[in-house]
Amino acid sequence: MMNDYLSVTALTQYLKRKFDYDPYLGKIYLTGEISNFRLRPNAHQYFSLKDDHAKINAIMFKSAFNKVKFRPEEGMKVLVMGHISLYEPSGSYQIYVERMEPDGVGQLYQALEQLKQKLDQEGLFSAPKKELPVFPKKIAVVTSPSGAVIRDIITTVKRRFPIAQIVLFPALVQGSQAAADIASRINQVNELGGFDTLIIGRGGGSIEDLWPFNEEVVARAIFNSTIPVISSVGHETDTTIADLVADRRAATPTAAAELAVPRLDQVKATLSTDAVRLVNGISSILKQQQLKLTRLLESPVMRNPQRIYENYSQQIDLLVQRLTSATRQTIQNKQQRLVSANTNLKLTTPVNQIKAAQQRLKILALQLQQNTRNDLSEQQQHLQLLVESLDHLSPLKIMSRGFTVTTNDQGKIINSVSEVTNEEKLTIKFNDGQVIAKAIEVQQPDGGNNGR
Amino acid sequence: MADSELTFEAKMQQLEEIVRQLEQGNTPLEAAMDQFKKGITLTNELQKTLSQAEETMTKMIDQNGNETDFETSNESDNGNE
Amino acid sequence: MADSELTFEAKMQQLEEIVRQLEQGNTPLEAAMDQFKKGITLTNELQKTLSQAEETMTKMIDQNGNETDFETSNESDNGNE
Amino acid sequence: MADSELTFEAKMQQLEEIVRQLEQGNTPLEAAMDQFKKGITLTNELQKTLSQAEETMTKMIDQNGNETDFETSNESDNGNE
Amino acid sequence: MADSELTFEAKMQQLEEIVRQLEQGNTPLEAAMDQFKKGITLTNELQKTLSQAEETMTKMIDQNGNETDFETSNESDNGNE
Amino acid sequence: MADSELTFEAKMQQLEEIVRQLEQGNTPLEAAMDQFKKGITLTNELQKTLSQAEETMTKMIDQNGNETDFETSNESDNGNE
Amino acid sequence: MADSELTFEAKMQQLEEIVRQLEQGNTPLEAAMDQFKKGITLTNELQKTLSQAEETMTKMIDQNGNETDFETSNESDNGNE
Repeated sequence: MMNDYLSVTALTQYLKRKFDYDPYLGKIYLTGEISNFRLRPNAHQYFSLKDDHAKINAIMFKSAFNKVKFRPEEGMKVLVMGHISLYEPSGSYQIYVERMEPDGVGQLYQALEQLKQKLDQEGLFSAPKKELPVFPKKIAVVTSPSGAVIRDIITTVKRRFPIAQIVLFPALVQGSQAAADIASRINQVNELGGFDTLIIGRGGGSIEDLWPFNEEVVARAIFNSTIPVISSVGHETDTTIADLVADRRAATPTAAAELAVPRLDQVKATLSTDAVRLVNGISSILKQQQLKLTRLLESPVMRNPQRIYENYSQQIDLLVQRLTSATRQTIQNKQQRLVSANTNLKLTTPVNQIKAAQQRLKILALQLQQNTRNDLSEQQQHLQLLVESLDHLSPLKIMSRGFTVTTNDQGKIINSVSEVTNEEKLTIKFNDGQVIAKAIEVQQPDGGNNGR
Repeated sequence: MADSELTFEAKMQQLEEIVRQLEQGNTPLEAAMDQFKKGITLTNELQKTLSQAEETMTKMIDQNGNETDFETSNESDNGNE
Repeated sequence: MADSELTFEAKMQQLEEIVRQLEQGNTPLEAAMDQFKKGITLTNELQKTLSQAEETMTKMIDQNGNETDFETSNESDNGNE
Repeated sequence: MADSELTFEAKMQQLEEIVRQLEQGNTPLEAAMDQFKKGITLTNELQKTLSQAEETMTKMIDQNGNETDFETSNESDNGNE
Repeated sequence: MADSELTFEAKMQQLEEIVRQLEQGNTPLEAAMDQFKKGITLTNELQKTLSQAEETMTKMIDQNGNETDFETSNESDNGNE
Repeated sequence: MADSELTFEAKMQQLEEIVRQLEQGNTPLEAAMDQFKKGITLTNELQKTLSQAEETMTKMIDQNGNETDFETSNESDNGNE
Repeated sequence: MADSELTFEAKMQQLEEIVRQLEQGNTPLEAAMDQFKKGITLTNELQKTLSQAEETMTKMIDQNGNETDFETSNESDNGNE
């Protein structure tokens, strides 16, 4: 049941959507009479529009109202453009006014709009703007010689950049001949030449007062100027065609002068600053490079370049140690081998061989002696035996038993009596000597006698 | 001496360009020195130009090209208004 | 003498390269010695260039300073006129 | 004298090769002694090269040091020289 | 004198061959005597060669050592030798 | 004198032969005496050879010993001789 | 004198023959006397030969002995001679 009831908010949101999405209510052109208007400075404006039979609430936001070129008044008939929407908190619909013009001057505006469109199409507005010279020597000013404009410009330029020459080209800035005069002065400035900047301007006034600056002839003069043009027409809210064609637009004459010239003290200060910046820049580069150089010099290898060769030195020491120890080892190995060989050599000394040979020789020598001695003694024995035998057989042995041996003078042994003659001299040998005897008688057993 | 034929503004621009480049700090040393020298020279020239310039009086040129001093007449004009 | 025609940066890079190589430590001794010598020579040249640059800079700043001072005293002169 | 034309590293390698061979221990005595002598000779040459390198280096650093100081305290250094 | 032209190792081998033959014990006396003599001679020659080698080495190391140690403690080292 | 060209061993064999023959005992006296003389002569020669060998050996071993010891205790060895 | 050319053994045989004949006893006295004489002569000669042989041997042995002993106790032996 409850679902059948809408909330007020939901309904209001629904209605607001209806307004917002309606194709006709998005952009409405409306004519009516201002009522309930009370100017709220620098704020949104709330009022109503009405005719004989109806009335609608209107709101104009600050940004849109700032563009309005006239002062709206109670009862004034106006032409507005805007859209319809619903303000939810109050549940009221209203027109949100985006543009508002007074009805009645409508034709003038229409002509202006047409000219704007034409010039725009020709490219007068969008053509590249000329750069203002920063340091102008001569500035032409086209304005009324009696207005505040020229005074403000002179004051400002003198204050800021007194070395710039201001040349005033007096012109009518109001009335039916003003446009032609302004255009001809602009042309004159260009013909004379030698100017760096051109300022055109007039003080504030009604839209009709500013009208000459909306004229085509002025627009073309500005556009054809070879000198950069600063336009300062009316108040900030008044935008004329001259403003659109000019290279720069200034809200006030003072602003125009400020655009036209720099401040000399600032230029001088800039130059001084530039000099300082130059010095700082180069100093910084020098410092940077000095730092880089110092850093390189402080690198370990540059600070302690001996590191380049110290490792080598150590390496060499080590190699020498190894060289020495390897060589020493080699010699020691050889020495060991030699000692071993020498020891073995001494063990094999022929001394033993000599001793053995000596022993053997000694035995042989003994045997030689023994054998020889045996030989000799054997022979000796043999000889002795023979000698003894011979001794036994010795005739002398017989004589020792009393036998004698008788020999004659001739020494012939007398074996028989017959060999003896009487008186014969005989030698009788005894065992222990001999006797010389004379045979006295020879007796033979058979009585024989050896007498001769 | 071609430089002295340049306008104040051109020189000013050169100077600013030089300052800008030097401040970026990546200019080779010799080039930086050259730029520094040039920058200082420009600074001197510009300073000199400014100091030699004199204050001027406002003039007025009418439709016929006649030139008159404006300010004196200006004040009297003001007085007249 | 071809070296002295090299820019400061080129010499700096040579020096950096030398230091880098020497620090890697695998340069043969004789080459390392040559590089070290070259490094020292480069260092001296670079240092000299820097010193001269600094000197030049100081000199120009002095001149500029004088001329700058001239401006300030100049105006007071104008004031007197 | 061909040896003295060899680089430091080449000599170093020769020395290492000699040591390596001797350490294998099967070198005949006379060859070992010859190698030992050659090794010692190489060592002396290498040491000499190193000493010269050191001397050169020290001299260059001194010069450099003097030249560096020259900038900061120019006159006192001149007095010392 | 041909022997002295033999290398240390050749002599060593001769010596070892002599020892080997003598150890077999069937060498005639005079031959054994001769070989023993030769063995002794070889031993002496080898010993002399070794001593000379050692001496040479010591001398060279001393020279080298002196040059190396010269930097650190030259005199005390000489004193010890 | 042809005998002295004989080797020690050959002489030894001769001597042994002589002893052997003499032992058989049937050698005529004069021959035995001759052999005895020859045996004695051989004995002497052999003895002399041995003595010389011994002497030589002793001397050689001493020398060798001395030379070997020379390194370690040279002077004391000389004193003992 | 032809007899002295005979060997010891030949003489010994002669002597034995003489003894044998004399022992037979049938030798006429005169012959026996002669043979006996001859036997005596032979005996003397043989004895002499033997004595000389002994003497020679002794002498040679002495010499040999001396020479043998010479090695061991040279000086004392020399002193005895």
